[in-house]
Amino acid sequence: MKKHVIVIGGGPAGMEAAGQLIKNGYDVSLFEKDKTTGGHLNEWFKLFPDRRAGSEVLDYYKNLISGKDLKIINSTVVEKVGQSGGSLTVSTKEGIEHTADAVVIATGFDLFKSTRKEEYGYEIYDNVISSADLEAMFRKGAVITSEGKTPKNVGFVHCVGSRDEKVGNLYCSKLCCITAVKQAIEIKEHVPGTKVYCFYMDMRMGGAYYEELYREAQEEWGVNFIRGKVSEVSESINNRLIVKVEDTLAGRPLKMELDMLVLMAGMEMSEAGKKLASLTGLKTGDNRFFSPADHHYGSNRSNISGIFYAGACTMPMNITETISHARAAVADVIDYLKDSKR
Amino acid sequence: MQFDPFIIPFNIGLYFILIYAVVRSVMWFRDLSKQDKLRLQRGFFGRSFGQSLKEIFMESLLHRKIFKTNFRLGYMHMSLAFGWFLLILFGTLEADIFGSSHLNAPYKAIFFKYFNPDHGRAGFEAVWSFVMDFLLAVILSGLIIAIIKRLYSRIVGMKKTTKLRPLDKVALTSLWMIFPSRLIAESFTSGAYGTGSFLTGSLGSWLASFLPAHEMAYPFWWLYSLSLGTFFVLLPLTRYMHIPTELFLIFARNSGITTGDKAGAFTDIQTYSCSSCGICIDACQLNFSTGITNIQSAYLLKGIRNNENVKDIAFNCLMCGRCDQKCPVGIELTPIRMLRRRAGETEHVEKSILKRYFPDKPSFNPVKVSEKPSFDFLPSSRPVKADVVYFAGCMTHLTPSIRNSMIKILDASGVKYKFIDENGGVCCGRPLMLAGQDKEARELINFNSKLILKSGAQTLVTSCPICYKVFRESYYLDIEVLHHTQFIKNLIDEGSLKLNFMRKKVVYHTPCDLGRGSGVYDEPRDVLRYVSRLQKTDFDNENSLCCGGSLGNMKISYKQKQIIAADAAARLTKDNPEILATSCPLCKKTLAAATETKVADIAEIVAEAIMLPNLMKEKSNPMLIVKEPVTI
Amino acid sequence: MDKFGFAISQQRQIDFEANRRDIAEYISEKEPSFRVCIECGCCAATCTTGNFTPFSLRELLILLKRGENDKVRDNINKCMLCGKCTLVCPRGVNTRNVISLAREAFQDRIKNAV
Amino acid sequence: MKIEGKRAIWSEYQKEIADDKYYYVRSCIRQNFFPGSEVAFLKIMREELKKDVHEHPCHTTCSGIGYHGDVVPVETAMTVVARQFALMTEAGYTNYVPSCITSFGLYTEVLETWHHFPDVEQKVRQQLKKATGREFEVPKNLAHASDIIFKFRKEIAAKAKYKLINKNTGEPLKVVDHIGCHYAKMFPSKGVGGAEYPYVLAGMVEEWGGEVIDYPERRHCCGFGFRQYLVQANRGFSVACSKEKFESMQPFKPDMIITNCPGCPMFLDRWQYVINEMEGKRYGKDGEGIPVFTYEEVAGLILGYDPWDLGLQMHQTDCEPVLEKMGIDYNPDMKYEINGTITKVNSRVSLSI
Repeated sequence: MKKHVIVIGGGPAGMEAAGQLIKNGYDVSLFEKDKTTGGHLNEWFKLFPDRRAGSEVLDYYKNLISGKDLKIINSTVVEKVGQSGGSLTVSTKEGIEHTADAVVIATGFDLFKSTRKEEYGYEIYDNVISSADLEAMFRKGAVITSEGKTPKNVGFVHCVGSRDEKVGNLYCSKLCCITAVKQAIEIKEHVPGTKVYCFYMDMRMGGAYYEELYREAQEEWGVNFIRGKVSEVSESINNRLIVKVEDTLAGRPLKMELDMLVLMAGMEMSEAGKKLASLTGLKTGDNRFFSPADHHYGSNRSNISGIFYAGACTMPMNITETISHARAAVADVIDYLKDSKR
Repeated sequence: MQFDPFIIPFNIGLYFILIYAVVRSVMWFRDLSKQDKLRLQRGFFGRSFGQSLKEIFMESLLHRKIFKTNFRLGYMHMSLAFGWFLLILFGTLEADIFGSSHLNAPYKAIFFKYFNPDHGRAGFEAVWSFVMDFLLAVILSGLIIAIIKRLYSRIVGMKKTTKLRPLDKVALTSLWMIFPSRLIAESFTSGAYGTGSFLTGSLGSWLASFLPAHEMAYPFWWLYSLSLGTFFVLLPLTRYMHIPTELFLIFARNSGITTGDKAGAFTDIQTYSCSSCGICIDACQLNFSTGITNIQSAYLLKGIRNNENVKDIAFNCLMCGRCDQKCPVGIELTPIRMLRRRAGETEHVEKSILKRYFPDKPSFNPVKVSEKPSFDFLPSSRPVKADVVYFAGCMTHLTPSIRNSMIKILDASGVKYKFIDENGGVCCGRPLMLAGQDKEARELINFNSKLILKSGAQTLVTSCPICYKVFRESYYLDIEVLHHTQFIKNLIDEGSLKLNFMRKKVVYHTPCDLGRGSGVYDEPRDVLRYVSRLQKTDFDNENSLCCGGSLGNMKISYKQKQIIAADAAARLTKDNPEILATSCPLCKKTLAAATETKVADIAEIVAEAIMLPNLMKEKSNPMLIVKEPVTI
Repeated sequence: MDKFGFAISQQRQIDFEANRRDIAEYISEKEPSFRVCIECGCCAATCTTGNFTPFSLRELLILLKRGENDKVRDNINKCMLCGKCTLVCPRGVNTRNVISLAREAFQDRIKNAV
Repeated sequence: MKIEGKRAIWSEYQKEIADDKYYYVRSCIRQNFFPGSEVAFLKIMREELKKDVHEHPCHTTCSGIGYHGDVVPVETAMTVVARQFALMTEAGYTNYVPSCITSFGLYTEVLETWHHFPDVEQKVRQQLKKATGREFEVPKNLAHASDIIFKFRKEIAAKAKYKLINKNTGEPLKVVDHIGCHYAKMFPSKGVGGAEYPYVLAGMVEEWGGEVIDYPERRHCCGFGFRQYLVQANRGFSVACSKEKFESMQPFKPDMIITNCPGCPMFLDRWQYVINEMEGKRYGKDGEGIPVFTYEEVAGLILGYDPWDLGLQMHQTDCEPVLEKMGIDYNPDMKYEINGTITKVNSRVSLSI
């Protein structure tokens, strides 16, 4: 009889893990809390650093699982994974239990709620938006202010909810810098005359072709980068946003008026993941993400045997890393199911 | 008396251009400085007169130098210039020998056939006609090449920097019309009378076979005269002004007049002497390495003549001096460009016709940002005493191995020296001069001069050709200035530096400012020959390449510099030497980044070759060294 | 002004809106490499002038971009144009041309003012 | 601007405020700058709201001004604070209500410190015992006096004779609310509405008919800043702070400023005069100043108290424009009445500040 693996979460990590497990001949069920699979990828218009359409990666997943016998259970929240005998029991919020030989947790991340950085006035000032809101604008094909006008000056605040003790996140979300660079270029593509300013603490361009994209943004698109984190945002009498920042490299405070301010929200452990962790007894780190058994050679294993992690539920990851991580999780699952004597 | 109204346009043109040439020459002469006037007078009536005549014959007529670089181009220029010259000469003789009288007015020679249609039927006359036809054929062949060249450059899409103005078009058309109209006019006349040699005779009898030759000839004689007249009148407005100007230039240059660092009549003469032959474009690395084809000297001079704003052209140049070497007219292109840089932005003014015949002296007012001194923050220098002072230069500080090698060499040779910019010195001033900022450069020159003079040194050694050039040309130092290659050469000759022979295959890249810029070609090669197996390259001495790193070019991007460097390095290392040697820190840094071959300064090679006994007394050993006080 | 024994302090803040940034735009258009500066400070570290006086090309370029032109105009002439900065710049900024263009722009503005 | 966004944040910063039996401590400087305000507070609490408010004659400075002025060390400050608590304990009260924002900030800081470092509290207890023989309980509830008025803003509105509404146009008065820095910037959770969008004064203004202005420099300090104004050479910086605020609020054409701190009304009021003297600039409509009030004065005005009883004649920037707009019935001739005689005072006398 085929062994049964349950994958929790239908984002890129979960889809990848499920697809690869099916390929390897397992009976796989995928639980997704939303109505459809795809996770955050559904919301992203284009991906960095090559600005390919996010839908291309979604198409890849469609192909990966099409025609395969993958059971996808949508709109279902998994709350707990219990151990009974040699197998695992996955309980949904509705209290239905499913048995599995192994479980892959791919609950991903939640975008930092920008309202928590009160000083930026997200959901208070009309033209303070989040990076996700901007992606929605790109998808619609219209970058406009709340007054329906074309923005002439747009700012990006890096590290919103990352590297910030005040919101309890000491870690770097790793992807916001490159996302800001990508979005800055896209703004220039959508509204060519716009001036774009990125307020950064550090430009963390660690991935392949990230630095090149950063340079392209400067050289070809004329995006301005100002080192300093925005301290406060307010609204002028003309409904323009006034940002205050220190230009740390000029050593002077700087005041600027903008038509639109984009907050580069960081990544946090998902709420669903947090609940799953506490009810299941899975270890989490100081950063609240799932804590893998070993950061170097056990990044897919949990503290409970038979439960594995895939993707951004363990740390902020880009799509490439997520896919690699999910495949590595599958390797661990195969290894585990081969060794178990059942 | 042989006369016909059609000769009037020719006569007007001829006498106009002759008078104009005289007037313009007088004006140029008047604008020369006192010394230059004296030089020219001595030169004109002195020994250099013969030299000038020879040069006029060799260059202005035969175009020997163009022949050397480009045979086809040389033939084109020679056929037009020398061919026309001979045609006039033989025509005059023809009129003199076979005409009705002797010492004829010029038009009788030019229109000889019209007035003597029966001439040339047989015997000596026929031979003479053959010669005349032959010369005409030569000129026409040159003309065909010129037309093909012009059309071809359009076909391959070479951009012209300026559009032809209406008068230029008229002048060019009239020039192109001269010889074809003469051919047809002579042919019709020959056809009507059954005379003419292989060209005009054959063409004439063929034309006469179906056209009324006698009636057709007359309008073409008019056309011939009109073309000549128009061309002569418009000549001062076009680049063909180079024909008379070049004669003046040759006399002036042979009298010892140079461009120097001030604009004046001589610069003006040189500007008008350019024939836009394009050899400078072929020589330019910006052209053949990076495909930049609108900034070369021909365009600069053209822009100056047309009173355009040439600032961007002036600053987009490596200042390597390759074009100076190749210019067949011998125009001092790089010094003229330097003068232009100092002038900064100039506004384009469309001049009136009169002003174009008699242009104002070009103004070269230097750019001033402020009246305040720029470098008053420099500390007052403290004197150090030494026989020899070593000035590494800014660039050498970025290539510490050259600096260390020099210290090793100086220590090994036992010379009593002081390293005056050991802790970072003040720039020599040449980069500012290259940027056209002479006044500011002068402040730095004064600062460094004081420092050097206070040392009481007899010899100044520098590792940087950029510094070397400016030390020699613009510092008023009454001491020996040596580039380190010259200094090392002296040490070897004196026997104070004992070197091992290294069996390495080396090629040498001559830095622009050391070679073409300062004329130092032999010493570096001698040193290299002494320590290694020096190989030849296609780019030795005057033909050396620029490394691409030049401080002279303010405009090209880093990528373009890299391309030039890679191209130069590839050409130099074609025969796979073990070391690509040079004698400039900037060349070394630029070339090293552009090739897999090891790049080394001569100082580094020499330092490595120092024999052990010399090293025993090495004082740079940190254990033995006695710290000297900071010198600056 | 110091009626009460003190004067009202002046703003230190860069007022981006109020500043004229046309000089930076002029330079950026003529020398696009001006835009790719990442303010690493390599130029200032190697600077021949910086060896003698507090002169930082990095700082001046930032001030230009922010439209704080006065300090740039007062200091830009201290550059000796020796080119060391151009050689060490990791981003290939044509620093010498940037400086020359800045001087030129100030020159033009002075001319226009007269 | 989306007000729902602000309301969402306000709802997150709720604070417990006791509803009776207050131990009220006065502010050192308010008693001098705006003596009518504290009197008005007591009157409103006792007479209008019928609350038990106790004042202790032995209350001294909390030493916050010295602490923030870098002349009193923290342990000394804590011991002085402990003594105030001892007086409260002895009087049988547990709800501590300081009139001063800096006191409120200091008390909050001290209580937080003791909460996290109990050994420090023990040490302070010993020191107090040794020095004065007193013992104390920490307050059960610590609320600033403006929190109390905020709590009863609806009750006050119910009794109001006037509203913050321009009688002539029927439009709400535009009010700038300025919160003292020490109210919530140090401990956002201890202030009504938090530090970014404080609601304590905005709530009163809304309830009493006015309209709150959100202007860019609302977060900026008034310029009091202890170190700044205490040293004459630094006062230019102090004025510059106020000036920055005025420049920023001016385009919104505010009718008045409401404050809850001792220093803020003082400096926002007096520096308007100084700026006018030094630079000839005024920020209100028609070349007038922008009147500055304490929240007690505003509460007193809407309850119909006589402006001169509230001490509005002590303001350097004239308050009359606001009185006129609100349609308050007052006698301008009585402005400088002292003990029944009217004294002419030239309000433009150049003071040595």
